[in-house]
Amino acid sequence: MLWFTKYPVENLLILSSAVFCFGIYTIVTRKNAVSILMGVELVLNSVNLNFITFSQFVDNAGISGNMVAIFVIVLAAAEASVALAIILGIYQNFGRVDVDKLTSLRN
Amino acid sequence: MSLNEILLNIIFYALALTGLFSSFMVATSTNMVRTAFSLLGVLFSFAGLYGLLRADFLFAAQILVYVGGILVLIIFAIMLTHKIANVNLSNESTSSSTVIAVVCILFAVLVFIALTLPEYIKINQRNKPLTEMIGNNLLSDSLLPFEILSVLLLACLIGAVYLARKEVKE
Amino acid sequence: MKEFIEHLYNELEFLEGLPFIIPFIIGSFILAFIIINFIAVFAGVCTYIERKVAARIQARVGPYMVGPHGILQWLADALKLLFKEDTVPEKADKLLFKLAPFIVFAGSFACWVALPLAPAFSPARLNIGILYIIAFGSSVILGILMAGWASSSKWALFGAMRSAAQIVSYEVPTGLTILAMLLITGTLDMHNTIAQINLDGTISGGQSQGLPFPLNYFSTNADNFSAGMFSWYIFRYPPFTFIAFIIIYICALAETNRVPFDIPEAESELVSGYHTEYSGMRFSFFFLSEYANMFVFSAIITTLFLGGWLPPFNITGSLLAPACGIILYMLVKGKTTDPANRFIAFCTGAGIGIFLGVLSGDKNYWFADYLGIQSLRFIEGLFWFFTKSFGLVILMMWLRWTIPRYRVDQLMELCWKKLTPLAFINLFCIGILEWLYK
Amino acid sequence: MLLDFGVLLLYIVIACGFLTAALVAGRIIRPNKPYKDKLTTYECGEDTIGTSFIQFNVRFYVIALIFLIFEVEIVLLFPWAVVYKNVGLIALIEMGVFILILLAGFAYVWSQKDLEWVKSEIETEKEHGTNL
Repeated sequence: MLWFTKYPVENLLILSSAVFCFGIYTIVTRKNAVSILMGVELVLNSVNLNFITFSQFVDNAGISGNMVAIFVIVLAAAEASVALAIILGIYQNFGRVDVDKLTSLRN
Repeated sequence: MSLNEILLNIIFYALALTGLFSSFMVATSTNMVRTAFSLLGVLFSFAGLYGLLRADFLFAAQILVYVGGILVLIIFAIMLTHKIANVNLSNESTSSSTVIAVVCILFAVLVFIALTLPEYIKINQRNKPLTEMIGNNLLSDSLLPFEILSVLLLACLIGAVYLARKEVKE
Repeated sequence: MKEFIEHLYNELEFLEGLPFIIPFIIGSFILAFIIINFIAVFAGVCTYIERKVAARIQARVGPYMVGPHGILQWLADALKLLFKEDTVPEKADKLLFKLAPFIVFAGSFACWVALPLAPAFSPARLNIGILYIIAFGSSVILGILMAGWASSSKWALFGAMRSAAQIVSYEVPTGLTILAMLLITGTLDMHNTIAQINLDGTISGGQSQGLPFPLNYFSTNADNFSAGMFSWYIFRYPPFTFIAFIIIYICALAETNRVPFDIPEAESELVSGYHTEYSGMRFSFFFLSEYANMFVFSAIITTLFLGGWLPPFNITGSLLAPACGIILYMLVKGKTTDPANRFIAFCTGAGIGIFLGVLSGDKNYWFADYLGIQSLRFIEGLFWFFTKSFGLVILMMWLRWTIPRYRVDQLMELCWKKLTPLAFINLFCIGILEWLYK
Repeated sequence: MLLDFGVLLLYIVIACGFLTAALVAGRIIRPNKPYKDKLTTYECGEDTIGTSFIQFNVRFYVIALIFLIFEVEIVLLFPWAVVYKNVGLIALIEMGVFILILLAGFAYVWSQKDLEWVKSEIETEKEHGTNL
């Protein structure tokens, strides 16, 4: 059995890689731009979990991973605010937010 | 195994299953708003895991910024870009067996890496509360990234507000 | 809580073989059960008091039929809600509609975990106490948005969006003000915030501080002086901490959607906001969490500003205050029939009593110390904590009938153009003062 | 510390349990006679009109956006506030720089009138160049 208290790092890494894969799947398959952004949030969260896990079990001071995780959270906030503003702009101009239909910049 | 360990295991697996199920719903739900509220489940379960890993400041920051901020922003954006009074907001996805296969391979590789990691050290014992250590670190080692963050946030604020406002006037 | 159970665990012999975790879980469970029932009763009694206060202000009688002076009205209301049919609109998203009360109620109930209820006693001591409370307080927004959207009613959706925008906006000045107070307290742990105040006006742990600038005039010799309520954080840097108190109180009103900030459920335009479609028990839980939130905010303000569980005046004062009050009340009673005048007379008498207590130089603040029974401090602290918090809640009810409702643009202007800049200035000033007087 | 987080979890579970118990108790004793008219959306007795579209104002988004940036800033300032007493002047200066940079953004937003909920009609006309 893969008990958490016996193999904490492995358990957490498997969990975070599963969430990472769900995030990638969301990004690849969704048509809606807001949904894609949610996929990105999933990926960022799984990465954060990895950082904190390693910070807890590998780093002696137990702080660097936490610092990186904080910066990731701040960057996620920044990224989400700008991305959603762009999506809103697209919606105002084209009336839709499906990424596969927005091909007017292609040529 | 002692009682404490059993409880820890139960809590971890409960949180992990919540997170997995919610992220599965984020990936596959056909209803836009339900997708967003599934993301809420992921965020809460991850916050719980941070708590389990003794990262208390991250626990609070996750809930405060992600749940109270980013998710609210996402829901507002959904409300602004959809015909919201319609309950069944569709959230289409194009899934093919190729995509699923590639993602499964990716997962297999990641699990393989996770299981073949070298033996790791025990849980480290911090001698100070985490928040205090982070505060000291922000004022010494990571001072430069910290100040750069403020410039980034400034750029974000101005840029995003400009983008959002431009559309109002047209 | 942990210390308390540890103490019991060591004292009681029949617990010997048991692992510590079992009594701990049982104890926490009992406490949680007590608190949850307290919230239910508190919300009920609050509705009764609110109606009575409203009636008094509008020169009516208020609820009068159920029980003497209508005192059982809230029980009747609760029973009525239990017997009401629980409708779920046909067009609603059933799952989210049923899930929303859980999120709102669990979010507001979880805030109670970190409240310091009495000396050396709070349900759990989190290192990040205050940050944790504002984090969980903000998760209520999600529940409101969920309720508003799932109802698929225009009123509910409008109310939810407005409510979310309002709560979100007022979180900025709240956060900045709490930051300013953190500069003074220097700890996120709600319990330590109070525990480090000494009644002679110093803060223990870290550097020992004397009283700040205007008050240090009195405390040239700290041994002879006992600050009492002047040791609370609200009196630390006088003009600025007062301003901080006012800002955070206004924000508390706005974040709990109380009048004058009840735009989300402005009944004249939005029926009743995000819970328009809810009925019966589900509605009552929204109601319950609203009152629980009022109390949580009052408790935060009490902890950060009003000294939490600390008694405000010494024993001479606390004996003289009611005595002088009653004497003055008796003197006035024959000459006036207006209850307001009698109340003013009582308050004046109490004030005189407190003043005499301060003059007496008595340095005993706890009856527990005076009587030599240390465990009595628990009950005394509990009493003071709940009295102060409840006083702030009553003030919220009073304001409801005094101030007219704000328009939505006035609301946003007040938050972003007045409170936020003021909170920033306040943060800077307290920062500088804290550096100067450290 | 884990114990305290455990208490938090316990409280959340108990809140949900209490709500479920109350709902179940209600289910047993309350009447349940739904019919079509009762289950319609509440719209002051009228039939529901226009379910398709309610366009919310972008201002909701702008407010949430400004909030998010400030919220992030506040979260970053919490660790600073905790160590402020031990570090002193340097902390004050560094944080002054941090806050002032963000205040520039606040000033920009203010000057562009994004903080105003309802722009007066005259101003809107000016921006659109219409002259009614």
